[in-house]
Amino acid sequence: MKVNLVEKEVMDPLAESGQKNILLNDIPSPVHQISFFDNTKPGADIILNLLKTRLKQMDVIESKKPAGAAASKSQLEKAAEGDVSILALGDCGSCTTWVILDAIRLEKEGVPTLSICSHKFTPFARKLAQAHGAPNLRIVEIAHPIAGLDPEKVKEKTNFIIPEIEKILYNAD
Amino acid sequence: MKVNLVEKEVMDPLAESGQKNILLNDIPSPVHQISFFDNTKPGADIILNLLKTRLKQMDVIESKKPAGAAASKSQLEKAAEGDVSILALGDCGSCTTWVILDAIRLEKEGVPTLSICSHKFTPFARKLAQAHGAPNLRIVEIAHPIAGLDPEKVKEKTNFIIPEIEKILYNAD
Amino acid sequence: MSNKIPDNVDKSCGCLIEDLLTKSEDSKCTGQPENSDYNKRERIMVDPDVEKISLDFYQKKFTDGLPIIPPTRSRVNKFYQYSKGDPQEVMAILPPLQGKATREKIAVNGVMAGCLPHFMPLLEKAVMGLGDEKFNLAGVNSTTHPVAVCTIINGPVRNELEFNSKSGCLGPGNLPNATIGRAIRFCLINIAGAVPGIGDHSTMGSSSKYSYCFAENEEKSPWEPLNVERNILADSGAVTLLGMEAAHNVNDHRSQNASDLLDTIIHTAATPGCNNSHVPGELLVIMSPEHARTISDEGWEKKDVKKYIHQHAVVPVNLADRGGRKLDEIWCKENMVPITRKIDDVVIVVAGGPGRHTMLAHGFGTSCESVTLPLD
Amino acid sequence: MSNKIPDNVDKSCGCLIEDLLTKSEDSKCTGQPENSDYNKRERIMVDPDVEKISLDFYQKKFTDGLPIIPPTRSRVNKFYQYSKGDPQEVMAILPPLQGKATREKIAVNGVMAGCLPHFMPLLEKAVMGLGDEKFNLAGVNSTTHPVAVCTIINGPVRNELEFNSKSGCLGPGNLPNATIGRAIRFCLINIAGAVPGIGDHSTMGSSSKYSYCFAENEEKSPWEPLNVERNILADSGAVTLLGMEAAHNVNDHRSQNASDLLDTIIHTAATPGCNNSHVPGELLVIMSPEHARTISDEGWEKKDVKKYIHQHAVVPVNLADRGGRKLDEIWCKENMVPITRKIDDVVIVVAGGPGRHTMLAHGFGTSCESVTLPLD
Repeated sequence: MKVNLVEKEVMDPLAESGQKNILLNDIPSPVHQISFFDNTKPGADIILNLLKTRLKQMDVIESKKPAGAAASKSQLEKAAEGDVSILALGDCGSCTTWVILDAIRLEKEGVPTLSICSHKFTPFARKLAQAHGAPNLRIVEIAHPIAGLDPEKVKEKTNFIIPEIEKILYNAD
Repeated sequence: MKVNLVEKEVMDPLAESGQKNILLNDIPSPVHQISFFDNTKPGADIILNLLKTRLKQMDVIESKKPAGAAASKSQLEKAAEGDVSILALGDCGSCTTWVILDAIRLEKEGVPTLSICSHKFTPFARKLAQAHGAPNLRIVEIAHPIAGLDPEKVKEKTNFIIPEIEKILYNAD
Repeated sequence: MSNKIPDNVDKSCGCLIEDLLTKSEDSKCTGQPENSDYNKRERIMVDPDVEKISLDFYQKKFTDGLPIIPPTRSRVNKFYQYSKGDPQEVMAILPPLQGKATREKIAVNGVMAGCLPHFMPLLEKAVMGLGDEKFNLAGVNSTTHPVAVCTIINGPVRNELEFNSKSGCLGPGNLPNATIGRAIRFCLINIAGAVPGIGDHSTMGSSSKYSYCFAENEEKSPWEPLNVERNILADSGAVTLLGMEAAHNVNDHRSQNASDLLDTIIHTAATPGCNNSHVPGELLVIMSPEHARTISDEGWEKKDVKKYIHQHAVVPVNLADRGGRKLDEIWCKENMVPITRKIDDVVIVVAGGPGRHTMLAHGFGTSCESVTLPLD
Repeated sequence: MSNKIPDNVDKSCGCLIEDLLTKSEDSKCTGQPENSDYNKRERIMVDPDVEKISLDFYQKKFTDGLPIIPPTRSRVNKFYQYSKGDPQEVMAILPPLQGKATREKIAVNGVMAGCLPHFMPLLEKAVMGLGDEKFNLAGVNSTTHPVAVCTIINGPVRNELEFNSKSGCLGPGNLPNATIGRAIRFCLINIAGAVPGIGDHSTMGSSSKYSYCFAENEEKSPWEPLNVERNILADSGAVTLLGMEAAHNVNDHRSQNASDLLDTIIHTAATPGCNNSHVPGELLVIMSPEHARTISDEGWEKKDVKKYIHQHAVVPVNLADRGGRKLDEIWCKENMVPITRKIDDVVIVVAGGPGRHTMLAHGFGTSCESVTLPLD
């Protein structure tokens, strides 16, 4: 006698994304006022301070937000005062998440953003941005690690990425 | 067409015991010298001290052993100097284990023993003794808990079990 | 050892259906028969081979690496019997990947984890709790920190579903504890995207990410249980979700009064390495019935214990300010920082069997607030 | 919720073979057919229903509550192919219940846990290590303390078997880590008798009793790995068994030099509640590659780090002497007690992925010594 045992099908445990794409904002030309959104991770201030010395023709609005958690409404409002907001630093899991998610919140408020993440966490940052409907969110990669380093080493790594940031900010010229 | 699907048998994960029964030693009559084997658990000293005042006609050899681990060879030798050894206290998992296992080591050296365990751990103590080939090991139950109590309460609980201990020690009379 | 391992051992073959066929002449492995000759034979639908599905799902990164129950439609349908409403209804959107937690996806992950069908209402409620904004699941899932979701069950459901609140309740050996904790992890992986190394960046991870679910030992507690403290009627069950590290021990056999015992606890809790030291937040204190009794026998209420721990568990600022996020001065007083922000950050439950132990779990810090939801 | 739970839901029926039969007229569930009518029909041997076996074994207290792979003889036989010698040979006697750990019993428990057949040599070695007297498995298994068996893998076997030594290595997501850790727990339950609440008296237990196995990240370590430190050739793999609590975290993102970072570690390690405070013993320090690099960049060797931690992780005697066993004065110096007895009690391994974390696990104290065995 011939018998075929056929296995029942199994169902897929993976969820679909509940997110629709959002529109990103263009960087204005020229940028008059730039906002630096510092999440207090070690080295974020060093990166942003060095950047400040290089972007002399722009006014800088400095504000802080928590790493690993959402910015408060008032923190977000302050960061939204710039023509562009630069967020630093995503160099761990939860801080990368909330750099990206707060960047997306700013984009939704009409503020173009640029997020700085370390290269070990950038692939995740891009996947996250995509899942939240912003596959083209501007993310600049800096060499991991940043925390635990001597400030001079952080400056060295920052110097590598400044041309890319300048290109984005002056591209519209 | 009729088909019967028959499930394959499964194998048993439970191991057999690798232990053969051992012989327990009779309590001599009369007992001249008794050894108190204190595992330093809170209250063990209180129980044994009260017992000492009640067993006036016996010489007491006091010695200590670790809770939760085996007695050293020299500790065991000292405890073996008595005609009988009383071990206290098994009122937690690992200390009960090593009260029972050290009692069995003493029995193997020819020393009759009596182990004091709290009632929450006595069923385990008996199962353990059985697994180690000594289903009839003498175990006296004291009301759990002992640790964390005022000394007076420990004495009260000890007074409840002294008649049973006396009965065992004087039974041979 | 390398020469002992053929490349294809049990890992890529997918032919374990051969095991199913012992007397049949045909041991060809074809899950989806296509040739006509094959189709003339009698077909019998059988459950998928558990080894094959477990390995297949593992390789797709759907699991923890342990065996699963194959989520066939018939098994998933059994779960729906204990649920209300459309299987496609979205119960929560789970970050970071914004996955739609439909009833169907919750049930599929629940089946895989080994849950029984009647756990479904509790699973749904737990997943809804994870979606609460204050829980910050986006951060909890993605962080390099070893935080896991700790689930605490209160109320009559503890006994109805036979949860363990006694000896060994934080560990293995009880089906509801084990499978519900695991189902929540599967939902985090497959719905929220917390795949280890991909959407979950925990530097080392934690055993508590396998399963971390237990019930409060309300019968042996001298105090009101967690659900009552959180204004849920004692008659209702409740599920509480916390973002917590694995619990570690406070062995205290010798303290005979409340303040001595609490001193052992606070000095074990107040450490610079925990997240609470630089971003103060919740601290979970799981007290054994014997420890709780030592304290309550002196007349201490639960709120007194919480207040004492909040006030005394403090870390020197110079050691505390070493975490990722900068310590905010608002928390500091006289060069010390309390590891909790407020009295209610000290979350106390009584659990466990005999023994003089308390277990402590530090939280994720300021960035995660626990959520308690009533069960119907 | 109580009225939703029929008495017999999936818990006692044993009739889930009905699920297997969808088109057959006969859905009678009889594993051992006895009537003659039945025997005239065609019999096809199939794998046991995984739900039924998992529940049956759970109710017999053979499991952790999660699904298992049914240990059929054919599956167990596959494990023997990677072993040498008689299946009935006793590899170790495991206390407290003095169970005979034969190859057969190790393989059965390994199958159940979800291990692959070629894990067998490693499983055998691990079980042999558990039987080493200095490990004090009798105490480790039965204690009210939440100690679990932590298994660390070194050498080429890490990559041959595809262990995880990187992100999330202490947690779920990798089959060898997950199933080998679980198989060891099953051996403790079914061979040694460490059934939670019966032979395992852990007051609360611990998630680390589900599974607690990982590999050292030797590639990213600046120091010699654990096996080499313990005089096993780097070319040989090794398995190390330690009696440890669940690991908890030391978050340090800010220290830029070795002594600052080590200070965060020692002040997190030196707590009165751990067993090490009253019965000093081993302390497991799992350092992320980034933390290790910060320290080694200043020229610190592993032995320097161990020495520093041994010398500085101390607890005041008045807080330390609160455990079950009385603190022995021989350990104390100037009213302080070190939580380790000697430099080598500080066990350091490098593991994990990106991130600035170290994880600490306190041991069972003086009463358990780790065991390292070379793999063939």
